[in-house]
Amino acid sequence: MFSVDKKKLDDLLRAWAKDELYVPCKVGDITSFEVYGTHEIDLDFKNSRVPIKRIMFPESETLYRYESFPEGYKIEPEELDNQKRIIFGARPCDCAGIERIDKKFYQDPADPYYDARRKNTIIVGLACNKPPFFSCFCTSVGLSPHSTVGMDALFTDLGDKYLAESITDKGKEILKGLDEAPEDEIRKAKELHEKADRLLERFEIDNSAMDFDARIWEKEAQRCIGCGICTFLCPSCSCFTIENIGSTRKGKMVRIWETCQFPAYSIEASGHNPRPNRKERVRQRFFDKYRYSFDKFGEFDCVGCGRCVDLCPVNIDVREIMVSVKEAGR
Amino acid sequence: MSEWEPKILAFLCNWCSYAGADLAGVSRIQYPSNIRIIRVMCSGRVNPSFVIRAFQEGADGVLVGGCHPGDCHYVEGNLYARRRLSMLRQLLDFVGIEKERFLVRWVSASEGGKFADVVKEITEQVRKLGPIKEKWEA
Amino acid sequence: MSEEEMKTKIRDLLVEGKIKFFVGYEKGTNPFLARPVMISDENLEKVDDLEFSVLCSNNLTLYIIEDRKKILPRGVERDERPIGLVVKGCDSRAINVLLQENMIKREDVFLVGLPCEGVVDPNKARDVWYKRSDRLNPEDLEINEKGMFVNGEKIADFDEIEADRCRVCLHRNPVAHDELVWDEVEEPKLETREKRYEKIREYESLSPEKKWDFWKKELSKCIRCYSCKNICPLCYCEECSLAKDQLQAVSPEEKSRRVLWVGREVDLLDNLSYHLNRAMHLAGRCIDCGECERSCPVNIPLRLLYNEVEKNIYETFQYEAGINPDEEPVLTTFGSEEARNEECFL
Amino acid sequence: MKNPYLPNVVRLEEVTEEVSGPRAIKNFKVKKTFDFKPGQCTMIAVFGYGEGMFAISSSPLKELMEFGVLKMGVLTEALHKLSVGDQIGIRGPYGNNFPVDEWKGKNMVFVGGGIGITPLRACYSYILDHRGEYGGIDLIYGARSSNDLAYKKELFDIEKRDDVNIHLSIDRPEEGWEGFVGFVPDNLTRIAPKPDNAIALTCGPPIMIKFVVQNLEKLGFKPEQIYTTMERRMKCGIGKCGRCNIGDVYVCKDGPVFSLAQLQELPNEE
Repeated sequence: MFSVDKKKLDDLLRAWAKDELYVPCKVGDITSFEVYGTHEIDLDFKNSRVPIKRIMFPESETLYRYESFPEGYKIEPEELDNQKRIIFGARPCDCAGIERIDKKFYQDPADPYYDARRKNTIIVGLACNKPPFFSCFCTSVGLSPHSTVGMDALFTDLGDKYLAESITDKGKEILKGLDEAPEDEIRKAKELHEKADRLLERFEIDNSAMDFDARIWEKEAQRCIGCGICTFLCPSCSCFTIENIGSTRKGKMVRIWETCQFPAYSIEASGHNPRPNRKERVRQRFFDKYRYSFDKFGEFDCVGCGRCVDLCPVNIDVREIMVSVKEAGR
Repeated sequence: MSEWEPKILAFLCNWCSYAGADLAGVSRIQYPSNIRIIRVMCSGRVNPSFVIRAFQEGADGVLVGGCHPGDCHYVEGNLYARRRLSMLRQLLDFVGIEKERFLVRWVSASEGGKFADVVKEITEQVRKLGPIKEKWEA
Repeated sequence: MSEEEMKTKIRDLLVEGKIKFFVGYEKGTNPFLARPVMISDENLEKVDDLEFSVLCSNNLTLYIIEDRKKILPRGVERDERPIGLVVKGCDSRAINVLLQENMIKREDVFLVGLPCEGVVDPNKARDVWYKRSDRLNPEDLEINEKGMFVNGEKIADFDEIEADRCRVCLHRNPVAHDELVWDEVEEPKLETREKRYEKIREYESLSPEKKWDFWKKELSKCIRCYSCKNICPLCYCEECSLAKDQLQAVSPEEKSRRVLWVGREVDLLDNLSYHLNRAMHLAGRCIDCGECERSCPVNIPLRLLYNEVEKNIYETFQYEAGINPDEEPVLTTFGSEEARNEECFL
Repeated sequence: MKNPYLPNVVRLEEVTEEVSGPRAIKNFKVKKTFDFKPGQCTMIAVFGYGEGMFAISSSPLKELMEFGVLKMGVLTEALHKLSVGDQIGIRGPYGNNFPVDEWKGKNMVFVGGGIGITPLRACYSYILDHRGEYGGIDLIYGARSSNDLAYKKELFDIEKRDDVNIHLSIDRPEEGWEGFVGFVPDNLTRIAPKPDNAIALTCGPPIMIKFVVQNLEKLGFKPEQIYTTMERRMKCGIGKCGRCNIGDVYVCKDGPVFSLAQLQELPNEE
């Protein structure tokens, strides 16, 4: 446990900025993680609009390039991105999202592109003393405003100081040289954490009550416009498509973010689509978040960050639906 | 500008401006070689996404050649094109792709000389503006 | 006709089966937005809590297209009864554009007109709320045409949270309706049109470098989630040539003739190409319902692009989208004098 | 760390047109670049067009790999335009495989429709290479017309064998066709293979599988005896891109071969 005076934070960040350091910055009227020094840092932010998954799993990246030569095609894999990075100020829910994505991308056979970025990135989290959004519900999915899942180190804002806690040895390594935190600061941090927990109202998610053929999916999906914001901005969503860009002579295979809310996501060459309408697609998102990942990994694929609740243009609210699913189940 | 040569992409309508370009060639009229010509059946065939894609791929200027109003082989193709491409030109200008980079000119099959002037006109205008690659990579 | 009479009329239509379902607004869990609700004979009780207020931001005409695109299981007949929906001034112009383009017939819809004096932009209201940043529960928040109140105390007046499009709106009363929820409001004054294009002329006067810097910064934020396309009632193509998020089941030959003019990578130039193409696809059609800009998760000022095209079309052809359903769409016709006009650009 | 997305560039050794016309089927042969088990699939990349998942339709023992492709979309049309000597990319093998070892000694009933023959062919050619270790073989295969029957030459050769009975069928009567006329599920009921110590393996359009499974159960086949391969849109082939799930199971990784018993536990997305 270490203590960092807020006045000395800049020197610490400048030391870390030898590698590529991402900090939360105000860009227009939304917060986004940018390289330290390019934008004005803003540490009493709520949460970034696009989660930190974008740093390790970018919106589009090239997998390999091909070119045809007289003697035949040559395949040239894209060089792996081994740039050392530090992310400072990530919220606990986004870091938990990274841990969810780790589980999917490191499942055998592991994904080399994601692995190169992931193992060269140190994630330093910033606990929420007050839940940022009124739609936050991390305590209802087994996380908390100060959970350290997916993090290498956790900072807690004590007012004039930060309490820094290292979680992994990567965390220990970058916090080397900071002075030890006195007992009272550690106790104060613990109190702040408990206070933050109490501020969040918990509701119970009972995924055994989720019925695949229930009418609720049809009713809730009627409003859905299939825009996919709920999945693009979800810290733990990692679906993608692989597209060929270029001609037969020269081009590349590119991986691009995609969402299960698009019809083209599951349409087959014959034109048959196992998820033809909004109902099946909205249901797929709920089951993937709260049932399938729970059966496979024993934890929800949802981290309760509240983005999908806040930003859905037609207010499809996962909390409201999961509560009424539980009541319907009884 | 050092040795940079503007690259102009031209969509020439098959019945008038393409024939005009032919005539300019046949009668040995000199005109700048920066132009690359794509023959389309009518200026009305030019979809705004062709023009946007041309600029994206690095064309420094785009020229659309069509028949004089009233001479269109398909009677009204150039009239639709004019309305559509006028709006496109102002939209491109709005995002920073200067108006001088995108020209529409009516060149009939017998105006070889006019075709050469049009190519000179757009090449000089674009030369003053500099390569578009600089804008994209800036 | 008062709200109560309107609700009984809607209930009668549903009970008598004259309309397939009714799309209105209801209070949801997001206190800054009245969300769309489909009412059919199964959930008739919802007619009572239909909401007609400043929180009704969504453009409900989108759901006519959504219903049209629904894929029915084998052997199920499509229910051809009309759809009832609430339309504000801007939404009703979308109906006219759909009529002009023969996408719907007038008898396919039963329109409940909602004369409107401006709606709340949920993003703005939320930012005002979060500036207070203490854990208020949504119940004691009240938003009406005077502003935003918490337990009676005003925390923002109306034009701080009003949607930008409403400040420069020209058509407060629905241009197409079968009924009106309350009587018509007074239309905005004529010079509002100049106010409408004020901001755009500002941007037009910038130098090309400044213009490009602005759009470069804005368009690099785009993550290509296509919510601007999916929320737009006029973007109804079976298969969008710009987005490839929905594919038509057609023959292999047709599929292989699809040429992709807009790259699918999420980088500056492909984003620029996507947004410029969409602005051109909305030329002379966009009715400025503002839903694209509202739903954009990274706050790109999309309306600037579409209003620029709208301004140019109005100044060149004196044409306004969605006002007269019998008029030819502007880019699909030409004036007789244009055949003799030698000008290269209009 | 091995890069699972990189294809091996292989040359098309042989291209034979099995079915001509609008629903053409071509059989492509390439050098075997990885070993696989019957029922596994490979992701084929046609440079300039994209990638698609195709069942390997030959026995693993042959030194050339084969896959049958029905012209259905952009990628398959591009594949059909290629000729011998052109190059494609293939990566794999993906998915599970037919549990051929468990099926030793069983009577095999293959029920295929149209392009559904390709995964079956991988299985029955493997079994024909180990003919002694298996019981009776019934091959029921049908298509819209005689022209649409794929691998006709091979099937007529197999018909000459006495240890395999083949029952071909076409949907509508044609002159010069003496076989059964009608849909495959009806042909199956007509032949009525016995369920004891038997395994049924069916592939084809979803509507056909639905009725074949019903008729098999009527004939007394239990769900553990009925196997099929599932069709889904696939992009990565390694359980990452998330789109080919039925319930919490990925068809590209945990499938495509499923027993009816397994399928009945999964949610029924048609």
